[in-house]
Amino acid sequence: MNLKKKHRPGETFIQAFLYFCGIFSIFTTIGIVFEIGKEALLFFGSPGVSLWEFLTGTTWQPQVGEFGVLPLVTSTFITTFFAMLIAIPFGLAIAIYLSEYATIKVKNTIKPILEVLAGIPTVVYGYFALSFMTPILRSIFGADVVDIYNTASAGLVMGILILPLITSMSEDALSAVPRSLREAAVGLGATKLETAVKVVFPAAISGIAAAIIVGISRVVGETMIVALAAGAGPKFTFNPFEGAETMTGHIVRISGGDLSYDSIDYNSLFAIGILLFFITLGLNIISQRIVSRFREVGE
Amino acid sequence: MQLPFIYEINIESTEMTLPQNNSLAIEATNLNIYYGTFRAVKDVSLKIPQNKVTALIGPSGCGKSTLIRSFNRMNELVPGSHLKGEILFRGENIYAQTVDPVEVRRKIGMVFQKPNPFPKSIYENVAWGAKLNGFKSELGYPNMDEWVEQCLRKAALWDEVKDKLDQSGLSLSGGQQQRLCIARTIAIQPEIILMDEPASALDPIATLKIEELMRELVEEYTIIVVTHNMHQAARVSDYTAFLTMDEDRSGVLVEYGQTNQIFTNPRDSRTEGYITGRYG
Amino acid sequence: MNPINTRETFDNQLSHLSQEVLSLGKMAEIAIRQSMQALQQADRGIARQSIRNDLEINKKRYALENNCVTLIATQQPMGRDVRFLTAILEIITELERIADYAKGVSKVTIRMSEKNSSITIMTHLQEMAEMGLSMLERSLEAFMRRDTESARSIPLDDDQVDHLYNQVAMELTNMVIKDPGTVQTAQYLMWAAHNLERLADRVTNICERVVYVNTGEMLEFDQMEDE
Amino acid sequence: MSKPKLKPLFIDNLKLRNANANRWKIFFQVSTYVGIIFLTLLLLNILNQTFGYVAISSKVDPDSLTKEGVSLEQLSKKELITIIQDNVSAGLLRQLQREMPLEEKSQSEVYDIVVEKVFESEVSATWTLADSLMNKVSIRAEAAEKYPKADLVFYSWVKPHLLSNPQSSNPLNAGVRTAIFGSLWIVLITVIVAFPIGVGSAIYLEEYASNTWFNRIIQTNINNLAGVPSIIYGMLGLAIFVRTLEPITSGAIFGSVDPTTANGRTILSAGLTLALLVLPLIIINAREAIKAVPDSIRQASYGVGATRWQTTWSHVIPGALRGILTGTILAISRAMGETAPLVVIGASTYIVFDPNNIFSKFTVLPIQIYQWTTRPQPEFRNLAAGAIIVLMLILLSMNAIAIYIRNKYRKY
Repeated sequence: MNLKKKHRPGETFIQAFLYFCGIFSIFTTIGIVFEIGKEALLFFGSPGVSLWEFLTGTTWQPQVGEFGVLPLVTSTFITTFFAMLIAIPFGLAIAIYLSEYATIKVKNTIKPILEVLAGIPTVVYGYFALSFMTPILRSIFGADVVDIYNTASAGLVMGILILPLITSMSEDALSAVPRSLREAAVGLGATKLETAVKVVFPAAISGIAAAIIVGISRVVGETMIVALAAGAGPKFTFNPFEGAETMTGHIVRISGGDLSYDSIDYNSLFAIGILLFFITLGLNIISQRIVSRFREVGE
Repeated sequence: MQLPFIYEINIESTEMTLPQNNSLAIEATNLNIYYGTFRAVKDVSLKIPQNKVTALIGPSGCGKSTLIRSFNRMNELVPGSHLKGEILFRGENIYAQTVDPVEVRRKIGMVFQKPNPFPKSIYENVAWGAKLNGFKSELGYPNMDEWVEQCLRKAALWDEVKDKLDQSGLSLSGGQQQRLCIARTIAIQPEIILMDEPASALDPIATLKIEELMRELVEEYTIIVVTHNMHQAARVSDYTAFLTMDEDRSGVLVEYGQTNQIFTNPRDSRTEGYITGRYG
Repeated sequence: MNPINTRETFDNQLSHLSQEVLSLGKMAEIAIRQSMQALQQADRGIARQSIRNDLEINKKRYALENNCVTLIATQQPMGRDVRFLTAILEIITELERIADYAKGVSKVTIRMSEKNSSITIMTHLQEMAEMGLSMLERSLEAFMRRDTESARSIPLDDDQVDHLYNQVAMELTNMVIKDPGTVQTAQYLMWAAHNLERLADRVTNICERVVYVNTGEMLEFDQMEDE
Repeated sequence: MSKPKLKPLFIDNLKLRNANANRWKIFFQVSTYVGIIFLTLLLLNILNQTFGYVAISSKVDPDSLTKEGVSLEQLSKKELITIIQDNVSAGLLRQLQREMPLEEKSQSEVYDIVVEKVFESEVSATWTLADSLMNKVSIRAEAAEKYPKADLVFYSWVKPHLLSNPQSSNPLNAGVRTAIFGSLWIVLITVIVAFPIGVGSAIYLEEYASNTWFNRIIQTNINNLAGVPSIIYGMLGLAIFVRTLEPITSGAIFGSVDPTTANGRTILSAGLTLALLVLPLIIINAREAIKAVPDSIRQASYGVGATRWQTTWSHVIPGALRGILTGTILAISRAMGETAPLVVIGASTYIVFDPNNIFSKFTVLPIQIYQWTTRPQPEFRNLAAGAIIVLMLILLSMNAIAIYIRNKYRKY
């Protein structure tokens, strides 16, 4: 009998191909960091541009050489704030309702509805913000107070956009809390609310925190809703009823037009892009850390 | 010279005596418990005495867990379960419309199969339920610290944890966790403690510790314990109820009596078959 | 650091049981003393009392046996505990038989008093009784103290009892040779002596059990002596 | 025990606690319904914009051209062509004939030309569905007053024309045909590129990779890529495919340059960009599916002497196929709905010709919606709502296919 190793060229070839597929995603990351970073570096290397001015300047007017990213950041912050204003209370309440109160039948009805909500393209949400949310805000607060394009409307609709995400991640975290813990609380004479809020919720807190952070990251990177509803033109304002451009909104508006390569405008987009990339990457890494620590405790 | 009979014969009598009506903790009458259309427990009537350990034994799926969970309305948490019949606690049917299940569970505490301490500190684990249920420290009553200590002592855990009350309850060993769960239960001052296979997840030594603890607690509380381990029932209980499945897989009560009688001289051939390991 | 003796309840039950065994032993001991007193004083009243007391001893023995069975059935004794409980089943049987010998002696007293036989030789008989009782007391003490050494040494005294028994037999033979009319008395006394000799044998059995409980060895002292 | 045993004091607080519990339960429940209401509102809003009264004014009154009460739609192609020849200038007619002889066009295309060139119909005003249903009378009055010449018709913006017509500056004629073809071309490229690489990567990670630091980095990296905003992928596509690889993506080195464009803003660039975007999703879904194949099956296969690849090919992939396909379809529907990255890499917004190869310029459905929504004229917003319905129907049917596959294939 021959137990010697056989040569299997087919196997080796396939293995090599699979290995290439495996590391392909690394190329994507390198591509993002290298290509976008390269353009961003060109931007920072341009005369009259400094990193400090970029991070602290309150005017973004490429025509006159003012490259302060703060107006874009503040409006991103305002939209995120409004999104969370909707998504956190409603998302968590729905998650608690689904995991603690709802019967299986109700749960099996609502979850697909949320999935449908999650599958709708964001451009549709943008349309919704512009044609529904903004008129409502204007009729509530007055048309002279609320601009046609405003960050509040975009933010609120982004809240609806990430509602399914936060709900389903939080619901997963809540459902992962062992039944025995609920029984322990109920067995001690806790009401359903006390069990849900004082025992189950704290036990799932890291999963919920991760859900919220992922939600924030998603909102920060969301483009079409702000592009349609938040307004054009960077504006350093904290008034949510004024129009102001977010980082993503600016990128998509400028790059959608005719833009000549190797201009400072073109490069400046990449500076915003790399900032956006690092913000969302940081948020995602934090949320993954939280989740992996949660798993360790859970086991 | 007279024969001085200084030594009394105080060996327990083997006569079968069932609990008397004036010292009952719980009385179940014609209990039927259903999960949807499936009848898990069929026509069980049981009188459980105060300050005794009563064990429910029987093969898997005989409805003993369902039965014990019905004693503090925990079975209601299972969707689709409902119950016919009565369970009297202090003369009141706990399934009456006017009764609040939360109040029932506060009076009839429960310890579960797997130790399930809250992911909180040892101290918080004991204090949480008491705080929830309106524990108040006034002059002449213990304050929370004293009460936690008292409960941990009763659960024979104090000496092991007194220096680390602020550590997580999950840092304890399995047996210690289960005793912490017992301390947590007695902290709300229940009258009855239900134990659903309290030692099945523990090693033999930890198991024996829990059993020993049950013998001590029974002086103050009534204990009802479900166990698939009939030796445990034999060791620990005063009364034993043997349940089995009838032909449509519903749980029925076969025999109920004093433990030594059940284990040395069962009246029913099914009980005999089960305890001698010749079942089915 | 073991805050709970995990089998405290069982241990309490076991020590209670051994106390009861001791008390049964005391009852047997008293029965022997009573019957010897009756024999010595030819007191039929005491003898009858002693016979009635035997019923109590039997009752207690059955209660203890039942207790042992319950503990075996419910407590799953292992190792030393199971040896202890099965040994107790043996020991209480031996003690009950010892009490039966007391009954035998008491019956002798009653028969003799019916015949109005006078008793002439009591010294060695009394010595036998004392010897046997001493062995019984020491064996029970060895049982309570789990004293293997003394349990091994006590059966050696059986030789002395046997020796006294032979002496009594010789004396009774001489008595009958001197006065053939005493043959019935001699028969009775021989019976009493036989009972006392058997008592010592029973004590030997108890000692075997004590050794068994402590060491797990099953030995037969009698046969060792015979070799 | 050193301390004396004291009995604790419990205050009966149950009523309060129960009241609290009920209040919050209602809050949780109401929140859930609010979530559902959001979805309903979103759909209703779109329907509200898609249907409703429209005031259409025409330079030539359509009634003057119809004979004996036969409506224009019922006329044959020949009759319609006659109308065109009678009513448009000779220059315009020549131009129309140059594109494609009128005789070769279909009846509906000819009809459109009649509407556009002969009547020069325009939308004067639109009303929402809700308005149209509830305030019929006042709308009639308003239309009669403000647009006395216009016809008030109840109009559906979703209509066969919307699917069959290309882009047009007249909302009455504008359609999404080019956009749908653009979406299909792009998705085709996305699948061809992302599916093998994604599944291969998943197989590598689940079946081949050992737990080394490098493989852990790959895994973390994939999870992070899934969270990168889509617009970043757009910028990556812009920098790499559109600019750096322009000779390839524009088709220049293949000699197949589209005369209307000489840059890399082509279907190929868009497809590759979206492939990068959905790759992490495909990998993650495929990994889950592969993970769900029980280990016992692999062991059984190894046990009869199969190699690793034989095991993977004959047992693991068939077992995971269900999940892999479902995940891929969901990833495709994500790609079909993406807008931002394609705007960034420079999708053309006004294209009237169907794309015919991978080096064509392109537009896609979501971009069409985006563009129409940003138009100042309100009627384009109604058109966008109609396009949204088309897009949502496409995505819903893809989801239905995914569900069908999920149910059809056997499961381990």
